[in-house]
Amino acid sequence: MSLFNLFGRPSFNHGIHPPSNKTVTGKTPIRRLPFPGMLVIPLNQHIGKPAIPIVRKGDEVVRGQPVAKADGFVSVPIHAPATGRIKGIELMPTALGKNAPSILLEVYEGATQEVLWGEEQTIGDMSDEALRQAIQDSGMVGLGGAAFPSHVKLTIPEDKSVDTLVVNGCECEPYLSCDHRMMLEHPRALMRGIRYAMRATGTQQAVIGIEDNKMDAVETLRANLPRDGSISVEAVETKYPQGSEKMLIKSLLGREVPAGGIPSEIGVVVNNVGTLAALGQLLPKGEGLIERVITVAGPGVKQPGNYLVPLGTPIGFVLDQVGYEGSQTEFILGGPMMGPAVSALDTPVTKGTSGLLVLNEPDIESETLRIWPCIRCARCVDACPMHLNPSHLGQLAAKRKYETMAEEFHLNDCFECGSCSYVCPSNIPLVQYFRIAKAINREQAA
Amino acid sequence: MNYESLSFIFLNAVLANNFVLALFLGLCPFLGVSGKLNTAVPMGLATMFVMLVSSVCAYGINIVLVGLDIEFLRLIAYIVVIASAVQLVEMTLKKFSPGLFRALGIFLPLITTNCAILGLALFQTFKEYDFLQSLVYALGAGTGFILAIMLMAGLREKLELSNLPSVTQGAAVSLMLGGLLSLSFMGFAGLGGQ
Amino acid sequence: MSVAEEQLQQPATPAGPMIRTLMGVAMLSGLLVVLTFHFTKPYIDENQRRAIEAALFQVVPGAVTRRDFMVTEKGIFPATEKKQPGDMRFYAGYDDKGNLLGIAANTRAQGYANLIHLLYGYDPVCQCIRGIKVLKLAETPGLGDKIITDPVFVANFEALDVRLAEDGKALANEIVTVKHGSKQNSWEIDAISGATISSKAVGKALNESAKVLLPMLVPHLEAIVTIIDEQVTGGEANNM
Amino acid sequence: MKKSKSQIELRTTPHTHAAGDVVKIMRNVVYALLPIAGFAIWQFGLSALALLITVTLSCLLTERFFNWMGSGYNSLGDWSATITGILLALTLPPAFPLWMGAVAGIAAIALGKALFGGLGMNVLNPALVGRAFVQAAFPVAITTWTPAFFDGRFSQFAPSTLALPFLRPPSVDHWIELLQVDAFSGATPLALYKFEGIQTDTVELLTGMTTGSAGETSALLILVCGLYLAFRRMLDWRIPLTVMGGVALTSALLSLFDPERAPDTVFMLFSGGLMLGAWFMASDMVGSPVTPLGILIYGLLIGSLTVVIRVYGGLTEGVMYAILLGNAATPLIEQITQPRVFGQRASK
Amino acid sequence: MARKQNNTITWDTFSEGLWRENPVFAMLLGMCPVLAVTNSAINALAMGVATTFVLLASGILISLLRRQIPKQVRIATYIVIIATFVTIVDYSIQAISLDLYNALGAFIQLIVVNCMILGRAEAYASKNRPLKAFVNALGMGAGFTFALLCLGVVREVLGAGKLFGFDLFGPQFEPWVVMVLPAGGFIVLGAWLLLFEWFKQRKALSESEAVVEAR
Ligand SMILES: Cc1cc2nc3c(=O)[nH]c(=O)nc-3n(C[C@H](O)[C@H](O)[C@H](O)COP(=O)(O)O)c2cc1C
Ligand SMILES: Cc1cc2nc3c(=O)[nH]c(=O)nc-3n(C[C@H](O)[C@H](O)[C@H](O)COP(=O)(O)O)c2cc1C
Ligand SMILES: Cc1cc2nc3c(=O)[nH]c(=O)nc-3n(C[C@H](O)[C@H](O)[C@H](O)COP(=O)(O)O)c2cc1C
Ligand SMILES: Cc1cc2nc3c(=O)[nH]c(=O)nc-3n(C[C@H](O)[C@H](O)[C@H](O)CO)c2cc1C
Ligand code: SF4
Ligand code: SF4
Ligand code: SF4
Ligand code: SF4
Ligand code: FES
Repeated sequence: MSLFNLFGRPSFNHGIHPPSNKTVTGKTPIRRLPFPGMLVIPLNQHIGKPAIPIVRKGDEVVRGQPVAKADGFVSVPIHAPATGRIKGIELMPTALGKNAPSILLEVYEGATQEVLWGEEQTIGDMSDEALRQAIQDSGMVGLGGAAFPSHVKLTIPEDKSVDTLVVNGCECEPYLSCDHRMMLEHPRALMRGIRYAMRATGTQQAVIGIEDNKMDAVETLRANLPRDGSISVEAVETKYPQGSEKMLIKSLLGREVPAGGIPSEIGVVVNNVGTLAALGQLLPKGEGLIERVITVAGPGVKQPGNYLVPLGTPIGFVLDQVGYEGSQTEFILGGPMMGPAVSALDTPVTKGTSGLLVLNEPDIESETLRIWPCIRCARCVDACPMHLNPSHLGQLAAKRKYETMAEEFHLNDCFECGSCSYVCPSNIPLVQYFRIAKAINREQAA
Repeated sequence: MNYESLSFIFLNAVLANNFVLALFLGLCPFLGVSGKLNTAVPMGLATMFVMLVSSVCAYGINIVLVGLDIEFLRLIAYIVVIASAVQLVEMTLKKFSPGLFRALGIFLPLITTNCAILGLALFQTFKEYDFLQSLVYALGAGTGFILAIMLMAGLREKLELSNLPSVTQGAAVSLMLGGLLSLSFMGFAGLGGQ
Repeated sequence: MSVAEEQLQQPATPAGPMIRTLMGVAMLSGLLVVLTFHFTKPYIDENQRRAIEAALFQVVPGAVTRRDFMVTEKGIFPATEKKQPGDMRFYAGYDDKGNLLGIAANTRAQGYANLIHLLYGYDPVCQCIRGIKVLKLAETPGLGDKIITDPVFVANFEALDVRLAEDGKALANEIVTVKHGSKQNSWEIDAISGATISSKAVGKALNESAKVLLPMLVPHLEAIVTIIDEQVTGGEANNM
Repeated sequence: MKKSKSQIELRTTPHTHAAGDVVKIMRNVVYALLPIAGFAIWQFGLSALALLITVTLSCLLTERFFNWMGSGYNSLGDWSATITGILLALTLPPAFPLWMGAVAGIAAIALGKALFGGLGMNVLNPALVGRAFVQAAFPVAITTWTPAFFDGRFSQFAPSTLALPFLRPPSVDHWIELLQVDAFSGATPLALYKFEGIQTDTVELLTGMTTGSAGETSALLILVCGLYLAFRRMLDWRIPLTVMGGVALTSALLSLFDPERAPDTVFMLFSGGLMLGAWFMASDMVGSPVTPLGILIYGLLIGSLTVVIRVYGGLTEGVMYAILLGNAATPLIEQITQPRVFGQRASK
Repeated sequence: MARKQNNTITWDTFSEGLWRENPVFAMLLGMCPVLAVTNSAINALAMGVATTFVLLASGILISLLRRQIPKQVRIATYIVIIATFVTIVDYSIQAISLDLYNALGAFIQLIVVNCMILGRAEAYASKNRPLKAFVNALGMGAGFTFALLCLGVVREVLGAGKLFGFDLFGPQFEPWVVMVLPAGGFIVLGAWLLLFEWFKQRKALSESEAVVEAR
């Protein structure tokens, strides 16, 4: 561990301190938004193979009923977020900018919208195998952003063993506070979820890591810890990207995930608090994942807060409900550091959407500034949590030396956190360069 | 500091009277082979190596020349003997240490006809250095050459990533860099002078 | 550049013509060089003699002829062709009547850029240095070369005191270079401001040579006060 | 409800950015240099003022000329040429002839910067390239010092200041005599130390009551201005710190191995151009490494070279050459100090 | 290298060394003497003439012997021949003027390793008739001398205020000492190259513009 850890909260080296902008949303309880007239449900809301639709145009579905089934192990089913009629399966815009096949669901206006699917199940009676199957059936994916199918992560291969479950409650992105509210409002569901995950992975201990700007969440969870001491809560330094799993593991356990590797190689599994809380709520009832909490915030939003929305709600609908303003505006799905900007207001909220930001002119002005040559100020080097040399990578990228970047300067270890671009006084779009470089390298290799 | 002490001879040849930057010797490889560090370094090492060989040769031949009183043949003798010695070393190297040969070998023939080598041999004769002094002088001159060519190569690699104006691309910028390096090395002038 | 490489890669071919040509060329070049050497030698010798004498006559004012000597612990001997380790060479300057006017010796010290080589003239009568001549320097033009051109600095050597101490084994006062404008004694050298290093080098060179040469030389000086013909060797001063 | 697409901004991540850009950094460096320049003017009077103006103008005009020759883009707005000009003027003797100052400015920008493609592309510190050039070109003028705080410094120029272009500046000796400044030795504290063995009082060094280059005399003021920049994160505090550490370390080592010539650490730190060099010139990020270990090596190298040149070299002052050599070694240093990538070797 | 065995001597035979294949400005050969001895115009001239002499003499001799010298030992032979003529020059200069000899230092002897001479021997003299080799060597020598003078004149005028030893600007002139120092050598040659490159690019530009206009 670094020397600094002796003096402050546990943390990793480098990283940045952007203003957090969470004070408003972090204090307002989660509220439910009304149902929109139409839901857009992409078949590919997770990493892995898209789900296979099991409904047809004109079918009636009830809330909670599966509408698509998993296509193999690395895939999850999708459940209807509302009672209504299938309008069709069409190509619709998604957060990634590309159009993708999505189920269009017309919501019945007068319906009670009760969940009418699923049977209660007793987790304690299940075999480990059955538990993991139940997790897959719930359609659960990582709600922290990556949307990786949870049952895959929780299935530890025979030849590996995992000793610690790290529960990621950092929420290091500015503006976002949905995890924070989940921890405050559903601590018991979270504890349940943690125990399920521990069982599924066979770990004996779990650590919840929370940034120290959310001490109220730390207190709440500590009050709800089980007696046996298998779960603990640890406050870590508030620093972006503390929530990145590699950084959090380093902060909490002092272990480094090998370059190009995954946490299970060093005996760790990481899950987001939102994911486990949702698991804790859904599994006993045998229900599927049909809604999630998103943070709607940003200077352009009139009523910022955390809202529980059915999956598939177009962001335009959300914005109409909370009200927004501004002429020149940028919409971002997720946080300002890593979330993609979207161009179409009918883009839906999906399982991986953790927030919706509306940034107005004054906030984005700085980005329209001139790009200067790299003045080698070393800020990016001191910011990069992966200890890369973004300055040199950027200069190589400008000269199109993409192969050198990958072969000699570890381009592929960059996880595009954006810390380097954030601090660069020359406004060099480093992350964008690196994305392009990776893409071109991938093309060359193919 | 005693200017015949070994440490003075060494440091003086490395810094204050650097062969390349102060005495203008060995400029062709300095300008020609300094584009990339991974060729500049072996070139530097090979040069130092040949310097040591020729220093020893020159010391030996000079004794013979002086003994026979045919010093007017010095130039011809030096160049011929150094060239053959390098060839010999090269062949021996090829036979007994192919790895080393591959690293340095391609540079050896280039170096034989390089004025830093002959210059070293002549200077050590003019300065009337004894055997050990000559050897240290060669070591210093070689180290100075490596230092200069490495600095140059590093700078030129860095410049590859910058946006040089169209007119400065090519030899001109190398010369200017050489000039700036030479200006910087003037800081060592007078080292040990008092 | 591949010439030498090619040479290396060539197969061993009949050695006959090769050796013949090489021998031929070697003979030819040997002949040319020897011819040149013989043709130019007198001129070169003459040039060198003139250079040495010009320098000598400058630091030993009034001298018109010179003799070369070497001095060891045992005494003064005519200079031989080959330099022996441990002997010190010097030139003696005589007037037209053959009386010794002074002697001159080489010395050097590290200056600002490189070694400064000097010839200095010693006057046995006043036991002082009467003049210096810079033979070779690489100092900064306009700064370090003031040791040649600066009249105030040159004036230091009109009579620089190098008396021997009572026991005759060392200088009574070591020669020192002092900061510009603070010269007080006749054995001090007033430095050039802005070129202190070069000035100090001159002082150091003189001091180091004088303190070794003079204690050996002075006791035997009698032997060479006038020209004795056997001493004439015409030895070449190839050590300049 | 729908917005027309043209109004929606699409950008790549990250969507926020830390406050401050290159221009702001540069402008702040200029602010930090102004007190030092002001002190130089107060100390040395009209000559220093004229020198500052001339050198800065010469840098700006040269920069503009190369703008015009090249891209046509006006780069005066980024303030970097202004910094070069002010810093260069601050490192010159206050009575340096103005025409030589102009030559220094031209050399700084032309040889040090424009040749390599302008801002951020240069390999050596432009201001120091300019100074090294005139140091080698006009060695006498650049070692001619004039007294500080003499009466009438605001009403008269030193005679050398106004020398005609290409002509030798008149000697200032007579002028200094007429000024009747007591105790003016015509030597900087370092020269006094090196050639006379006289060590100037530390308080005098800190407050700038000595002779020397226009802007190098008050160590304290430079320290304060440098710290201002460091705390505003406009310069990398590690560089000045390691440079000073290098000086202290080398002095300490020398006192072990060569006690006769061992310099006094405090004196080494506060005399000559070290403070200005460490805080404002070694710290120019363009010529310094970006890697943490590289910065450490770079700083220590500059610090130790400074002491070695000061103690053993032919010159009284080594900071300029030490920094230039540090700049020259930067690419090599960076090559061997690429950071260890996270997870590259699993830690214990 | 594969020069055609063409025996006609044209203006080009002579002039290519002057400009197009100027050993210094175009081919960057023999850099050490170029930079080292050009701190005054007279040194530059002397060095140029000495090098030209060696170039001519060795060129003729090698051309004469070109059919006799076996391929295997040609480089060794060339070196011996060149070294012979350098020794001759060396002694001749000593005989003419000791001052000049001292000013040029070891660089006269270092003509031996000037790669321009060996290069010409290999690429030209060994493949052409003596007269043609002579004319070409004369051109190369002239080009070399011209380049040395370009440097020597600038460096002496700025660095000492003189030209061929004659005071140009009177005693009040302040010389730019840097010009006669090593750094000045690099910078002046760099500046000449920049200037030539600039002219070349301007010419290329105006030519391409002319082509556009002609259309
Ligand atoms: C730069 C970066 C920052 C991240 N920040 C967070 C975070 O603050 N909270 C979080 O839960 N996951 C964060 N993640 C995702 C985690 O690395 C990890 O994928 C997640 O915690 C796993 O939990 P899940 O599968 O339940 O989503 C971040 C990832 C990256 C690359
Ligand atoms: C380019 C340059 C050339 C110099 N040349 C000489 C020189 O030839 N001789 C010398 O003694 N000092 C030379 N110096 C050193 C300085 O002038 C040094 O400060 C001076 O010798 C100190 O003496 P002072 O105390 O009398 O000024 C040179 C300095 C520079 C920058
Ligand atoms: C005397 C002193 C001054 C400092 N000044 C700065 C400064 O100006 N800028 C800066 O980035 N860090 C400065 N620091 C260090 C920071 O407080 C901090 O430790 C460092 O930036 C690491 O931050 P991180 O843990 O977020 O990566 C200073 C430290 C000390 C001891
Ligand atoms: C902290 C800091 C220090 C600087 N120091 C110098 C300097 O010493 N010399 C200089 O020419 N420019 C300096 N600059 C300005 C700028 O970086 C410089 O002109 C670039 O080298 C031009 O590419 C400095 C800028 C900053 C921010
Ligand atoms: S990047 Fe987003 S999902 Fe990841 S930890 Fe930060 S806030 Fe959470
Ligand atoms: S985007 Fe990549 S290079 Fe930049 S700070 Fe993050 S990991 Fe480092
Ligand atoms: S932060 Fe920007 S300007 Fe600074 S070193 Fe990195 S890329 Fe260069
Ligand atoms: S021998 Fe090779 S390296 Fe040397 S000058 Fe000739 S071409 Fe250049
Ligand atoms: S190396 Fe000196 S001339 Fe080629």
